[in-house]
Amino acid sequence: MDIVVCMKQMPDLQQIRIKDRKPILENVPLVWGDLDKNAIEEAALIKEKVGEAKITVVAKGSDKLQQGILEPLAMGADEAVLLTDPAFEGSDSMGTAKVLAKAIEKIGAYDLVILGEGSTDNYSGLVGSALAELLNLPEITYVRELNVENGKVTAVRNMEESFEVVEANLPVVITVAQEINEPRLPKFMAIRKAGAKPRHEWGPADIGLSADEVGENAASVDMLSNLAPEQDRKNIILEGDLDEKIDALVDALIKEGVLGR
Amino acid sequence: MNIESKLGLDVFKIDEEPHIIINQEICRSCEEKFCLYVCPGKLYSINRETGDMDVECSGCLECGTCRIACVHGALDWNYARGGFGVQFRFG
Amino acid sequence: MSEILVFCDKDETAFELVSKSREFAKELGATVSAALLGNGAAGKADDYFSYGADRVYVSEHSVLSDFYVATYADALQQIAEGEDVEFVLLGSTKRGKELAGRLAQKLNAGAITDANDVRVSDGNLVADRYAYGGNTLASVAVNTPKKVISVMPRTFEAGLREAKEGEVVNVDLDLKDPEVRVVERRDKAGDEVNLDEAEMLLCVGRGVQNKEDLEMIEELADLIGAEIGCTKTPASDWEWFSEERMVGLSGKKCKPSLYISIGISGQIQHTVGVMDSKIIATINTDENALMFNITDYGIVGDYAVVVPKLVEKLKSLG
Amino acid sequence: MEEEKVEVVIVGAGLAGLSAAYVLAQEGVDTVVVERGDYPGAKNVTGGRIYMYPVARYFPELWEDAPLERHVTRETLTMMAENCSTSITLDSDRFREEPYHSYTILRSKFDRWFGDKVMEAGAFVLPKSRADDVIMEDGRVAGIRMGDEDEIPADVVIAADGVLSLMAEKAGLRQAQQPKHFAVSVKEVIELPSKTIEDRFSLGPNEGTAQLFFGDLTKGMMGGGFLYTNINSISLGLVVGIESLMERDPKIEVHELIEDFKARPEIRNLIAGGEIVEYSAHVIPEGGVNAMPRLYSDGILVVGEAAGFGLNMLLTVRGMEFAVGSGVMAAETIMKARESKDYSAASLSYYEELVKESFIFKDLHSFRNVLSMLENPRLFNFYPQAVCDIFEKLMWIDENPKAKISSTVIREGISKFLNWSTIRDVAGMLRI
Repeated sequence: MDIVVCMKQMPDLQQIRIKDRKPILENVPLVWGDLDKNAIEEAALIKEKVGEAKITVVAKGSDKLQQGILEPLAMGADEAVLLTDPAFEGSDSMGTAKVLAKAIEKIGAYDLVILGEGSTDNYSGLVGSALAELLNLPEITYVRELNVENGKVTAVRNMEESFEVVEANLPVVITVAQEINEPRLPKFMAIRKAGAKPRHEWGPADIGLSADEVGENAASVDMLSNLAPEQDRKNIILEGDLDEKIDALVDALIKEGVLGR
Repeated sequence: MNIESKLGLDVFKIDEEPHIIINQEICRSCEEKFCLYVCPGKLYSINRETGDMDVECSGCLECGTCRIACVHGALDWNYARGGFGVQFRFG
Repeated sequence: MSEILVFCDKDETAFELVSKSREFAKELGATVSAALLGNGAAGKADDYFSYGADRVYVSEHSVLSDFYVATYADALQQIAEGEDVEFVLLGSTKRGKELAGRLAQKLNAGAITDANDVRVSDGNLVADRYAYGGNTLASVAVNTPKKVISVMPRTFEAGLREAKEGEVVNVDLDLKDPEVRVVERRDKAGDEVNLDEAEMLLCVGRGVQNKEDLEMIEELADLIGAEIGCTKTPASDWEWFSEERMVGLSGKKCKPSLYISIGISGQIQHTVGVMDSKIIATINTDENALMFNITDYGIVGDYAVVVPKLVEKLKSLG
Repeated sequence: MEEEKVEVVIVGAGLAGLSAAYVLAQEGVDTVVVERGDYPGAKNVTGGRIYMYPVARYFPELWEDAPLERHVTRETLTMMAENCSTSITLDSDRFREEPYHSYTILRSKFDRWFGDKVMEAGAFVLPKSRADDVIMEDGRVAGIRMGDEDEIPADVVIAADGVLSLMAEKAGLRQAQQPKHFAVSVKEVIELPSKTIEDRFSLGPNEGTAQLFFGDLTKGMMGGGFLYTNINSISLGLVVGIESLMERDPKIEVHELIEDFKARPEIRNLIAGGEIVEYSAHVIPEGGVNAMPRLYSDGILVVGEAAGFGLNMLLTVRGMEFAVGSGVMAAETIMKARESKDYSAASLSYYEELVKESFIFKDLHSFRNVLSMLENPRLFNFYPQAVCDIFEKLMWIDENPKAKISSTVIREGISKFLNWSTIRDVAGMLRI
């Protein structure tokens, strides 16, 4: 079985500082989104279960990806395709889906395409569906349990009102929810050996696209502004011993007219 | 600026597992309780309900002052686990 | 004349969007339509008209009885392509978000999800959505001929209903059988709760570590007449609560007068659902919790100590 | 299985660990650096200045485009009395000549960059990983353990894990630390536009200032303050001996000292309008040669602050140069030991020889008595006050007739400085 996992490097959100309402992204370390790790973990679990499987990671990110990719490779991926060309930068979700689809078509063999239900940074949740459409595949999103057997998947989806149990034939695109698994922490020796696994760097030309068909140039969404929200919360941390804090809180809430009406 | 707000400027990756464990028995026998004022993050406090010493590991700057100052050896002290704890942006 | 097409799998959200679209339509010189798909669709037409739709597209095609994203995307594509539809407004429910990606791809459109606000600017719709995990609020606009925007439920209010006539277009859709089959639907441990309407809301997060502690939290909630909500972990992972009580991006959007967070770190996935609270109070041991950044009154302390004290105090006030 | 092992594992991606790794990697040695932070530098704190002359020779190619902050062209020492202070400033053309004498530095930025260079050189930096113990095999150190499930077996371990060095402790090379051998430093990084810094401190582009303070700011405790200008921030902090802090009566909370320090008019105006962007703390070894652990044992070497290599010379505070130097010396020792594949204590003792012949040990040894001198409380209250008083008398003009300068100085000087305790202090200073 051939499994493709799509991942994206993103800035470590906790490291983003705001200055004059603008986010400072310079020098912010890049990390994998939590859901991306759930995706690779799920692929690794499937491989362990079915035995014969090849996992290829398609990852988008900066030149730091050469380092970062060791983690998914150590978690169980067999091969990696790195989309690090600066031309890919600044793409919107639909553009990302296009690039991923082209890369996956070039990989050729794919029974399962797994990715997170959204990226932890922007959470647009568009890529999985758009990718499924581009690859002309069925999709199962928000998956919290996944079972692959005899060319068929059964999945439990976490929807608002219920858990939906669905089935489909391979190949299929799956987007996973965070509760599907607990990503493993790869051991050192696995990371070390991961360095020897095949890695390919593909630019736009390698996947049959021109530079102006990808990245910011091709973005279908314009960013007009991106500033820290102006918030007018009072940000009062109540001081004193516990009784004083409690008294102050209750007083404040009564004064605000939200308590004891 | 108070110490809580100052710590709020730093990046902390919170681990649910504490990395400093206090031996309350030894701690109770200590008269000086140096930890209460040597900690640059002011993370030690005496629990008013139980009388135990509490430490708020999530704001720990991992300097180790308390480990050195706790001459009675009440602290099972470690750095935060890999990938957790304070992450300095300037240093 | 351009057209704003509204669709949501939840009618109440669709009504909010239809109502608001009336305003957009006035500024853009557009008309407002809605797609009604699946069993019983035809019967809803008058409701949609009463909120301001000029036209509804109706299909009760048999394959639409279950919501499968590709089938619904196909249906909406056929509706949206056949007419002057420039804007497709979807509800940013889970189904709405997956639909947005698939439909946008079919329409060669750009897409925005989880919009918190939408307004008209230069003949286009500009949406606000949180970016960088909530660190920033981005204003974005789609630049393709057709535009797909999914809007968070309860971003807008459904306006007053007015008796109004409209055009019913029964569409004849060419749809395939879904490739993904629903085998079973398991109800979530459900209880009847309407968090979106709650005036007082108390939410618990992963900082509340013992299920037994819910007792004191319930006592507090009872005292102030609050509903109890939660973040993702207590619902999805620990299953302490039904997901009806989950607040945030994949849950409810609430606008209470008072919102009290207990043991909540303040990730955007949750806080997006409470940003519009009048007053936010927070109890958390971690003084660095992001939650304090959006708090009016905060207590740094262990909820297990703070909550009983607060209960005691409130009781003393009678 | 041979491949399940590395040659060298270094605990800690600070200056000592990265310097060792850089040299080893360039020589083709299979080297891994284990770092508990998210990236090299994530846990590293310094006051803020590195002296270039001792370190530039080690990897000259590297320093050229290192992300250092400003080269220091002005040195100021300020003695703070309760309500006044006296400063001595040295502004020398020598500081403006290349190669520059010292640079201010922010370690998170610098060490991350250095970590990348080490990776490029061929070593492997493993972040987000905490070394918890050494692997002991037949009485020798044979690698490290990380948590319960992971380990890195290695020919030799370099403990570069900082001032507390839990690794050296686990390997039995050091005893529990004594408060008197350590100081705690708290520091704020305060952002200001580059131009404001240059105007305020009267600096040219890229020029920086370093200012050390002692006296009233530590409320009679051993220690001092520091201020370094970075490109667009100021590193401001103070250091106090942990023992003095413990012994002080009435008690004082260390984080409050910096608030009082910042409230002084001498500081307040320098940082006005700045935005605090980080608060950090760090323990500094001050025990010198008297508190050094054993530097090596079978299969392990100890470098940098882990080895107690830090020096407070009152006018200058050093540590980073020792870290770089000792890291390189450890690497050289390993290169030599590698020829015969002998990583026994006997073979690794070469490291101690290198250290003893180097500036590290010589400086630590020459200044071995500083600590006892610094324990003298008069240094932090009496002298700063006395100097300020004299200056104030000299400068003060009022309706009364002004005494002649010489008579003021002599009279004040005799009354303040000529007594047994001050003579003892001077005798002590001469021993340094």
